[in-house]
Amino acid sequence: MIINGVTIDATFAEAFPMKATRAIITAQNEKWAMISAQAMTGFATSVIACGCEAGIERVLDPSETPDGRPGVSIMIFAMGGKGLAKQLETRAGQCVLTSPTSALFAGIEGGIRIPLGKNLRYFGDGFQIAKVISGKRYWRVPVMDGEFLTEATTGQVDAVGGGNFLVLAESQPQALTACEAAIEEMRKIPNVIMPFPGGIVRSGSKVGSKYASLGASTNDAFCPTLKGMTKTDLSPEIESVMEIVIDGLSKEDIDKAMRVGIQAVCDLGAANGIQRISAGNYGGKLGPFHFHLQEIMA
Amino acid sequence: MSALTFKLKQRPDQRVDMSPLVCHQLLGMEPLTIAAIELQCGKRKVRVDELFSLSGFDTQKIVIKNSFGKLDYIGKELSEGSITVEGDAGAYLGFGMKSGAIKVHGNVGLYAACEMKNGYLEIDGNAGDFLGAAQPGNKMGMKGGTILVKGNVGERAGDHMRRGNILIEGDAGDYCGSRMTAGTIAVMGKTGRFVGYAMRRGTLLLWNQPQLQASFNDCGAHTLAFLPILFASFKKYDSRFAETSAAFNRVRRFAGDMSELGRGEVLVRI
Amino acid sequence: MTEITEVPSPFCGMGTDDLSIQVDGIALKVIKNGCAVNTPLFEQAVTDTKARVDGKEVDFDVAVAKAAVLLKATLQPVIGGCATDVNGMRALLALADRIGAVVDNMNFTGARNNFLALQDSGWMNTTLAEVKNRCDFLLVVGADLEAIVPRFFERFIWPQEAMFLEHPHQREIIYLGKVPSGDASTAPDGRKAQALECAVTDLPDVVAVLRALVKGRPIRAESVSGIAIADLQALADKLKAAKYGVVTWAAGALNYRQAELTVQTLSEMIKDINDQNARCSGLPLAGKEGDQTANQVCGWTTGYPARTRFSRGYPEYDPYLNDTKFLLANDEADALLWVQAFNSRSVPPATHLPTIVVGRSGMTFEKEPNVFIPVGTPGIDHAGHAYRMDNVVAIRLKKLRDAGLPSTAQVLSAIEHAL
Amino acid sequence: MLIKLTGGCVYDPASGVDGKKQDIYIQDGRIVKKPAKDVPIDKDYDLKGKVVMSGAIDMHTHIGGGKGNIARTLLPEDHRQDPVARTSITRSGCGHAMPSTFVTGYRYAEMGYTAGFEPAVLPINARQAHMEMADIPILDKGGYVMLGSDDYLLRMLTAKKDQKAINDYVAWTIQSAKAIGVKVVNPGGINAFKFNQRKLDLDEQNSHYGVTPRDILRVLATAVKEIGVSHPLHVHGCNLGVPGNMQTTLDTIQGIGGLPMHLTHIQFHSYGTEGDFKFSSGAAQIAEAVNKNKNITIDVGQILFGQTVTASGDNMRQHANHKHASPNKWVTMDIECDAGCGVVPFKYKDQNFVNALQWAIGLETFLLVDDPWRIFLTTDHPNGAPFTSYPHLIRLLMDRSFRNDVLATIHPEAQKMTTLASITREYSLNEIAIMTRAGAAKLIGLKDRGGLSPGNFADITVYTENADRQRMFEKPDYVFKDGQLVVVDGKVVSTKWGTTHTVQPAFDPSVEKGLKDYFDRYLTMKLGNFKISDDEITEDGRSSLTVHPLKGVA
Repeated sequence: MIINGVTIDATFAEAFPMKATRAIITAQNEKWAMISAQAMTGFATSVIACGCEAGIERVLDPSETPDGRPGVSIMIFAMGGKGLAKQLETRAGQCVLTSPTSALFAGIEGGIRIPLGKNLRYFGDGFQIAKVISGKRYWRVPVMDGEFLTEATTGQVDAVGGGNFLVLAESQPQALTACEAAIEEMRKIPNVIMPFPGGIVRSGSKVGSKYASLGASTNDAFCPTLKGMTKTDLSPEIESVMEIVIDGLSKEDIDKAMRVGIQAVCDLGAANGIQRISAGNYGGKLGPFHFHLQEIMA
Repeated sequence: MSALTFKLKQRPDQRVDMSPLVCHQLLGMEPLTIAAIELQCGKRKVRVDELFSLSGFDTQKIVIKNSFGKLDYIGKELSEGSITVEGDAGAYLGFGMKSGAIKVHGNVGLYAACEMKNGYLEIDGNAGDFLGAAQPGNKMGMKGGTILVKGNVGERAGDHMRRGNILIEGDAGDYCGSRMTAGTIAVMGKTGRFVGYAMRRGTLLLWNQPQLQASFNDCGAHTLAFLPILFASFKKYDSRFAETSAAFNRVRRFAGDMSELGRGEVLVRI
Repeated sequence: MTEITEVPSPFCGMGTDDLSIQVDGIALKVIKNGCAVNTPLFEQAVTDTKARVDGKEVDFDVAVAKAAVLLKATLQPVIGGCATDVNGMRALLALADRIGAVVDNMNFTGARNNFLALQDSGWMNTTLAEVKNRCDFLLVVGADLEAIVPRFFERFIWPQEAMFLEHPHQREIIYLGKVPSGDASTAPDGRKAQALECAVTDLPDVVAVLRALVKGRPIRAESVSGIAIADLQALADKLKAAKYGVVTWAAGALNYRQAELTVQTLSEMIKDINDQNARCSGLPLAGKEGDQTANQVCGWTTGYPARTRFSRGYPEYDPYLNDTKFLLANDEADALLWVQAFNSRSVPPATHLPTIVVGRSGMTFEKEPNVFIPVGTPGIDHAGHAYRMDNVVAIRLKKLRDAGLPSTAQVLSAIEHAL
Repeated sequence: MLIKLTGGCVYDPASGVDGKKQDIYIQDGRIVKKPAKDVPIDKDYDLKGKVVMSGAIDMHTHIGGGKGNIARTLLPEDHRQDPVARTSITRSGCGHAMPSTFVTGYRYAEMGYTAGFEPAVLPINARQAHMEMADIPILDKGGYVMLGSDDYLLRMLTAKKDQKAINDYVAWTIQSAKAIGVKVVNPGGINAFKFNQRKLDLDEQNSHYGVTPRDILRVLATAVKEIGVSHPLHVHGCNLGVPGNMQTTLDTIQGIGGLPMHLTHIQFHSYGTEGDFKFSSGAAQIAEAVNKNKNITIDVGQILFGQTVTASGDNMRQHANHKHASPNKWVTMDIECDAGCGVVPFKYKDQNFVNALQWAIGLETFLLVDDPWRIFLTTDHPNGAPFTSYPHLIRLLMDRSFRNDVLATIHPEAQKMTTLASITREYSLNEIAIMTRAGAAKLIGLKDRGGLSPGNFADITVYTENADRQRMFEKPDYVFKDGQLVVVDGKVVSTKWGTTHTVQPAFDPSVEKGLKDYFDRYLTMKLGNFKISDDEITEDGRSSLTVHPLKGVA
């Protein structure tokens, strides 16, 4: 398949079941909601070393937030519920409870309820106050700038992690420009996050390494400088490859995000140095979710 | 199906225990069976049809017409359906109600919503003492649900309250929120003396500055983030509490009762 | 003429039993250890011994039969007063059970202040002999004690000897709320009781602050109801420093609404002190004229104190709806039986309902009841039992004379049998 | 009227009859010998297939006195759960944890009980105890008067008065209070609490008097024996409920030096400190000591799961226990330089480790003590459970598989800490009859009660044999009290008043000299008004006095 001169590989991205949750951070203004959200979702690019994958889903209008203030919706993904709950609690405690004027709310109704502020309340040293409003329990924790308001729990749901596509371009600036365009469009899609810095990752990996202690290492087949040294997957004109990884609440959400992302890349087309779109997989053996690029773009 | 309607024929002198006439007890009952139910009235047991004329069939929608202040225990342990009271209700209205809705067009007596667990109770008129309280000897009053009173309430509203909301559009008598353990009582009108007496936890949300006792300490003026959420939850009621202009988030906070746990709060609108 | 010694009094509530009484026919004269409360009630003359129906003297059986008729066809009879001895209460409760009556002690609205506090959180209490021998610090809350129990101080606070106080006359007394009306609380060495005065109706506020201070919680105010916080702090410190502190109040003297919460705050404060490794006890003084007796007997017979109805065939306690005054004002009652064997001035509340009075000889009525059966007074006209105001000790009342008056129990049992 | 009970299977351990088919004749309230052939039988009950025992006797049940009425007043919510309506023959009231007096009588009778003994009669509160008990229909009653924390006795000990003086005081107190035995509760501890001592071990001195519990136990046990009271000193020991109190109990047994002593509600005094929770069963050691020391009798004070209220004279321990109050309300009192009381509602939960193990400890005790004549079936009503749970308790004792089924449902850690599952013993009907009838009558010294031989009062219970012992014992076919049929099919059909059982040990009248002086100086009542007169018990026709013989006294 070729779109606007860009070859869509007949391959697929392979993704895994994950557990996900969403939280809403509000603050006096968008700036402080965003600062808190960024901190909470920082250092959360890959479950391999961060314990979770997290990202900002979108900015929320005051009319969309529980307390009528500007807010940011964040999502966290992890391989299991236990790890997810731990990450959520640790990050909320360190990055939201601490952040001026912030408040923290559930982003998912239903699901399995996992602690959001339920245990953070103990920071209140007995001065904390519970409030049940419309069936939801909130905790009011006294802090130095006033009160930290947090919902007691949020929902945990089954989700999908590891959707991805690769952008193969003739130059590094062209690859980056294309990926940026993709991310801009993908951020408009609900229920997904792109957990890497700025949503773009340049260090795609393969399973295994020559070093026994490492489980993954650089994806040499897509490293342009190794074209002559390894079993490369790159044609000679490709000088730079970047990847966008997507975690979403469902396969359909990731489908949508991939489609708008790839489309944005293709809109730049061959004229802007974009050669190919490919994807990472493990031969279909490891993950039950397969995103066939050509089907998505059909 | 039309609402099952009990129209009081004449007012007995003695109080009537209405607890058998509640939706879940009448479910599936034929009108003739209902008519033959005996109600305790003073020493007597009186057949329903001796006191009331009956019409309608829908046992999940009960209307009591010509009601007056000696009909006690209306809606006792109501667990589904709705009851509308046209007129006044006696003591222990909605005693231990678990779900559903009760609406009273008139005034209600002592201990309305006593030990209420959930559901919605709306009173157009005034409520007597011990609204949402616990029976003598019991330690736990209202545990959930919402009470809306458009008129005034008597003394000790929310005594031993544990959870839920009591919304009062009018005034509250003395000792409003006494011995509260948690929950919220909001009073748009005036409050009497000894607000929150011996309260352990819980919130009294007041539109007007009360005469506070010395065992409550001023914690200053604050903007509290939970208030907009609380007010948003009132939007669904047919009440002045639902009006956008009613909402505020700026309050002066008083903590007490220091004689007790001291973790309760009186929030006064500023 | 005979003299009877060691006579216990059913009137003062204190169980004073050192009176000497001279009996001359049916005339009594207190010749030793009388007081303003007891003496007139012992010495009151017997003025009528005949029962009356509609104001006309009739035979006892006629009056009983008439009473039975009035009670039988009722929809909600009320038995009020309930001022009698143990046997009187036994008969009263048997009758009430039979006719489905509401039973209400006339002073229950005051006593309720204690009962509701007890039923909610309990208390740590003591009794008069412990006060006499152990109490080194007495706090009197909201009561002018000597007006209620004239000989309280003489008998329990300033005796010559106390088992565990080397110098009983050095006990310290503080009044909170009320100021003593006389000198009974003044120590033999002339030391006056300290008084922290406020309006009695302000006591809820004051005792709440006192409890907060006992618990070491912050109080920001500088005074409460005219009492300096510093004075209350000193009081809190004294309560905690006492070897055997006693806090006393009289439920009936806290005559404002919801005073149970004041009693509860005091009682919880006493528990707080005991949890801080000090000893302190409450001494909740309740009523007289059989109030405690009514509540005790009703307690073991029904499980509830004496504001309980039997209309459904089993006892149901309701401290508000079973109030005689409420039942009369609300037209819920349709007959009133008033039982008052101690005090001829304690007449039934005004009512248009059929009224039967089983009362102490000498009662005069603004409106003659349908039936009046004069009865003897327990402890004068017949033996019996009555409870002291500290609620633990039952005293054995003596028969001092024979004026031909039946006991309350005899009358009420006769009515029950006539039904 | 001559009544014949024909063909029932009789269990009468007092006469050594263990399940023998036997006819019983009743006349004028008593059991009589088989009459001559020509005497007409007025009423004949065919009891084929039925089990016949004498009326059961609860030798330790809190049915009278101030603490009971405090418990009642404290718990309106409990009464509301169990209202009891009047009938044409019975009075209304309330049931469950601390039933009203009338209901107490009915419910005991409906389980086949015909007597109950109040074990904690404060001398100053004895009048109330008798008045309450006088309002308990059907049952006979009696009381053990409480001594040991009264200042008068402690003053005597400090003043080194001789045993004779103490004997006179004890005998005088028994007579003044119209009692049939003497109890001591936390010996000296109630008194020590008034001096702000929060615990008192067996050999710990009262801070004011310098007297130890061991001293008090010894002089009182000696007094009870020497004045000839049948019932040995009834002891509620030190450290009730305290983990490790097993050792205190063993020391108490040793320390009494062979004198007769009854250790009451021993379950609450049989705790070790082993295991993760530092709480373990001492039942085996206690049972071994009881088996070895023939001077010792015990009752168990079994706990059973559910809501109840604990009412005790031991205000020192009750104050310490108040943090377990459920619901959270409680009362303690210091009383008249005489004693005290503490009332704490309790909810025993099978999923609470301590409660579950307490349950197992009680049952272990029942099953490990060999001699049924020296152990008695009690729940220490209402402290361990209301008396209405006796049929359930009997089933636990008689039915191992049922017992093990219940055991399997309790807190798992408690299951690990008890040997109950391995104990195979099942009580026989004869042993139940000993524990609840013959043994109790023998212990208390009741003549003419607790047995079915001619001459005895006709207190008789008839059950239908049923493998489900709970059902069998909760609903007797017939109960006769003093020959009157009072219960049919587990329901009261007629009522009467029982008698008050007492003893009247002799004392030197000069004992009143010191007492009068003490009363006048320190107490709030005159000595003359303190003593309960016979007519106080009998005057209104509700009760009568039955005086039982003294031991070793003609």
